[in-house]
Amino acid sequence: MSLENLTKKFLEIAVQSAPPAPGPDTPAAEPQPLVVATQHAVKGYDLDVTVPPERVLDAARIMDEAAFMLESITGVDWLAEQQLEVVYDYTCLVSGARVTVRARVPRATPELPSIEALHPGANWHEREAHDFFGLIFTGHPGLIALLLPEDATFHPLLKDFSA
Amino acid sequence: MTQGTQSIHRETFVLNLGPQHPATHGVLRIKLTMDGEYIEDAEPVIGYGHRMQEKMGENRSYAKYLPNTARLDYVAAMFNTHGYVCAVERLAGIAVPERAEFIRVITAELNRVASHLLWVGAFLVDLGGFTPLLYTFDDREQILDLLEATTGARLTFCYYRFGGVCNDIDDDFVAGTRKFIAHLRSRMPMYHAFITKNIIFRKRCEEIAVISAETCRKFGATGPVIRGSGVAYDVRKLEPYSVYPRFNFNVPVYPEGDCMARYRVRMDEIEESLRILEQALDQLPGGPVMAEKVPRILKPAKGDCYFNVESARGTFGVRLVSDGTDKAYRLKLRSPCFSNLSLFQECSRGLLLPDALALLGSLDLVIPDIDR
Amino acid sequence: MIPQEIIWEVVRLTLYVVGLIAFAAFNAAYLSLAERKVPALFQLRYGPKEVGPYGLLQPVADGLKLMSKQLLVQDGTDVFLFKLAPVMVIVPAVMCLAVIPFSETVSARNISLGLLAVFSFSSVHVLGTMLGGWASYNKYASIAAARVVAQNIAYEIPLLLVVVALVMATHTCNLHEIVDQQAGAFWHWNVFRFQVSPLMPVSFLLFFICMLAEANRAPFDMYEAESELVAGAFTEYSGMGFGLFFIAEYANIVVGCSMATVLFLGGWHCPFGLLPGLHWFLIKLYVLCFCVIWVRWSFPRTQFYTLLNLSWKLLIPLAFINLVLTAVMLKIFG
Amino acid sequence: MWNYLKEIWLGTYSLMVGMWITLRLTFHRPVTVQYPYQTLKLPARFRGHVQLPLDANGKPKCVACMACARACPSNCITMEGHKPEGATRRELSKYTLDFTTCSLCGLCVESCNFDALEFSKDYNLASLDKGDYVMDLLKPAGKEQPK
Repeated sequence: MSLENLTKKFLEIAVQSAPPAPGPDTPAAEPQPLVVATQHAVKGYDLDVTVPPERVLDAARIMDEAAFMLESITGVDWLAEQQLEVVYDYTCLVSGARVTVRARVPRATPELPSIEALHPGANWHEREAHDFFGLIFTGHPGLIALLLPEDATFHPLLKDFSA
Repeated sequence: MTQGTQSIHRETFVLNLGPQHPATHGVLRIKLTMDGEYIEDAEPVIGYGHRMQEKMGENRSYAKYLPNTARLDYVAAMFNTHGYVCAVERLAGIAVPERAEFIRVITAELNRVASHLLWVGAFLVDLGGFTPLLYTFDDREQILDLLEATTGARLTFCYYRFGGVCNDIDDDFVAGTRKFIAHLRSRMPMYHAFITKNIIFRKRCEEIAVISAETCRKFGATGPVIRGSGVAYDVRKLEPYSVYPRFNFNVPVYPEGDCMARYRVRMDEIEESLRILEQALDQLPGGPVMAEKVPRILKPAKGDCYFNVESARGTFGVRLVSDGTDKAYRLKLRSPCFSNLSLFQECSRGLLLPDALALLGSLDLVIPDIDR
Repeated sequence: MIPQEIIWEVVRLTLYVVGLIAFAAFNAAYLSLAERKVPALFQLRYGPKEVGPYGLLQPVADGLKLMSKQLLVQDGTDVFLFKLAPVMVIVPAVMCLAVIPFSETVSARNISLGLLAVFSFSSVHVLGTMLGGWASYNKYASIAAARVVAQNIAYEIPLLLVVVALVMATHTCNLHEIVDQQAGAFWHWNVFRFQVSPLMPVSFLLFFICMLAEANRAPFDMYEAESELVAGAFTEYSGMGFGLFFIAEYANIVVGCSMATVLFLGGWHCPFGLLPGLHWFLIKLYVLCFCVIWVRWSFPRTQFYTLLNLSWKLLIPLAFINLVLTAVMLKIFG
Repeated sequence: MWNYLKEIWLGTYSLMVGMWITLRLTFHRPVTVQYPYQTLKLPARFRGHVQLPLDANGKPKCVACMACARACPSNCITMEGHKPEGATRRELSKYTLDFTTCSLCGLCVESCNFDALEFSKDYNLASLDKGDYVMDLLKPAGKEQPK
């Protein structure tokens, strides 16, 4: 599964997800699935895909069909743009190619679908992202605290978190 | 659970394995729902050793966070520092001199051999045999002495710096390593005769807790766990970094996927690492060990990068997002044991308690690496 | 008036019983020291050296420590059974010792059914261990209790089959006579009586393995599997409760090894026929104890179902073959 | 049936080999060091807690430039310097190391340009009171230095 037809598949997601109506309140520009091929040596990954949050499940399906493995889910808190970015790192077990899928979610409503059904490994990663950023993964079987104590209501990795 | 017993009303009870238990190698609790001695469901509860390493990464400068990386997977500490240092170098664009790259590979492979030796001893103790632990620790002690003579520390080395290593290796380190390679090679036949061929060990490990390649891929298990299930995924080969392409070594893969396969992968990896060490010592170039002008306060360019390293337990990945200041904006540490343990719930269903402990031991977990 | 010799007999017996209990306690102490010194030999280290010269007073220190600890009884346990279990484990072991002929003159009671007495007593300690595990209201202990019963049943049968085959050859259950038949040099020992059955050394090995499993030792220590069941049946015991289990374990080893010596290795007879006596019995006993410790520190623990399969599918058929072979050989050679 | 017997024979043979190996290793010399009576020689680069070496005329070479205090990841070094009038360079007046938080990483020793800091070979530091670990490095080391 070479990178070219992966790129084609990702671009298809762009067509299906034509924005219903550019809502007045979408702060940033409509996030098209930017598919950028990057050099592995410089950036550490070969394909950088930006996907609107609701298409995350389709991206995971493409990756699953291409026999990629989910390495990790990273949350990044962009306080300036009031957005939470979720970065999915996939790696191919055969060719060592690496694909990064990014999705941006407004800080006020940090919801995006869970990919636990396709990649059960994401179960713990999503629970950890929920712990640290307050991201809510809809459809996740048990979104309880993983590393923080059960009754923790704070999310430490948010930039505006003060101990 | 045989079909015959389905009809009888079976009462299950919850057994807490840990957090203080001799077989968990650290503070890990597993809530086992047991039916007699068979495990119906095993839910690992982690977080007892959580120190919020990633927040520390954000409020300390790059250089000040360096000692913390050795406290992640302290049994193979070189790999964590190697991953972190290379990620920062990739972002800041620092070139590392040849000799420093070789020294990094040599010390990392020595640490891998030490980590696997510790694992073999601890795995045998989990299965009830106590004597091999003493023999493997005796061999591992020689590595620790070698590394202590060069880096100053025995377990949490803080030896790598951005742009190289902090001090050079001397001749008796090289001579000591060559002597150690010869010594360990002479000990391996004894280990194989004493452990691998032992009928009780083979009965404890063969066809026990088989993990399929698909489960490994689905759960993101890497390292000896996935190589024990038949997938030749090794970061040193697929995404070559540092000077690994210059050495020829092969990646041991066993298709069975049971505890024995994972044990064999690690034993062969010890021999492969010895081969790498030999070649690295032969091709060791001269020259400086530190890049010339590395700024004391490092301010890498804005942007993010990902770097992963083949640690003793799997791929240890560092995703670094920097915003130009001297502190990382976001530092994500992808720990191998985190994903390796996540498949325990799936794979231990229906196992007996001793077999589940053999599976837990064969995953080679270091709990602080999971909790971070 | 009680006749004179009965009084003497009672005095002699009480002295013997006191001596045997001391022997069991002494063995428990110094076998536990051997349990730490001998593996130190295998594992390139020294073993305890601090307490007393070469660590010889270490068992005394351990004993005092155990006695000084308080025996905690959890609430929810069945206190009577909890306290009864250690006693039920140690008493049969000591009673077996009473019947074993240590030498020509040194043996508590020379009863004609000595063999039967030993094996009937030694099956009681299973009940004690199970009671201890069940009564201590701890999940790990109850798993261990269930395991210990299954293990001992599985290994009682081949043990007795081997002994039955032997009794067919010796025509007597009196341990003294069995040893007397093996007088003379070592080729008179039962281990090498090939005219009885060519499988004699194999049956000795079988007896040794079953004795290991009976005493829950070595690769079969299912009931005290540290890495799985924390401390198995005596997780909840502390202080002398644990101490009694400890002494009983070593007493069982001593009983097993001395039975192996009496039945197979010619009791107090010297391998070359000169000056038999108590010392030869003790030498053989402690050589076998060394083997028990040696086996323990060379192998990992078996799984539970492999252990049971080993007995039902391998040891019992082997014991039956040995039995049939002995019958055939006795028929032919008379 | 045949390979069942063969497996039994190979199994018992492997057990015998295992026991022979343990017996053979009894004749090796023990490798353990009896710690209180024998101690190992520490390598030159061993990283004990930090200390201030004295120069020719018995004063620490430190010029109180606070480089090490800034470089320390866990801020264990607190120091004060003063400049006695008539002297060319600054003097140290207080230098305490909080050894409870030190992670022995060596960044302070590397950051010092006057090589006024070095690692001591002091490893047996057991003590009952936590206060002992806030070490005042200016005081001459009371304890004799183990080799």
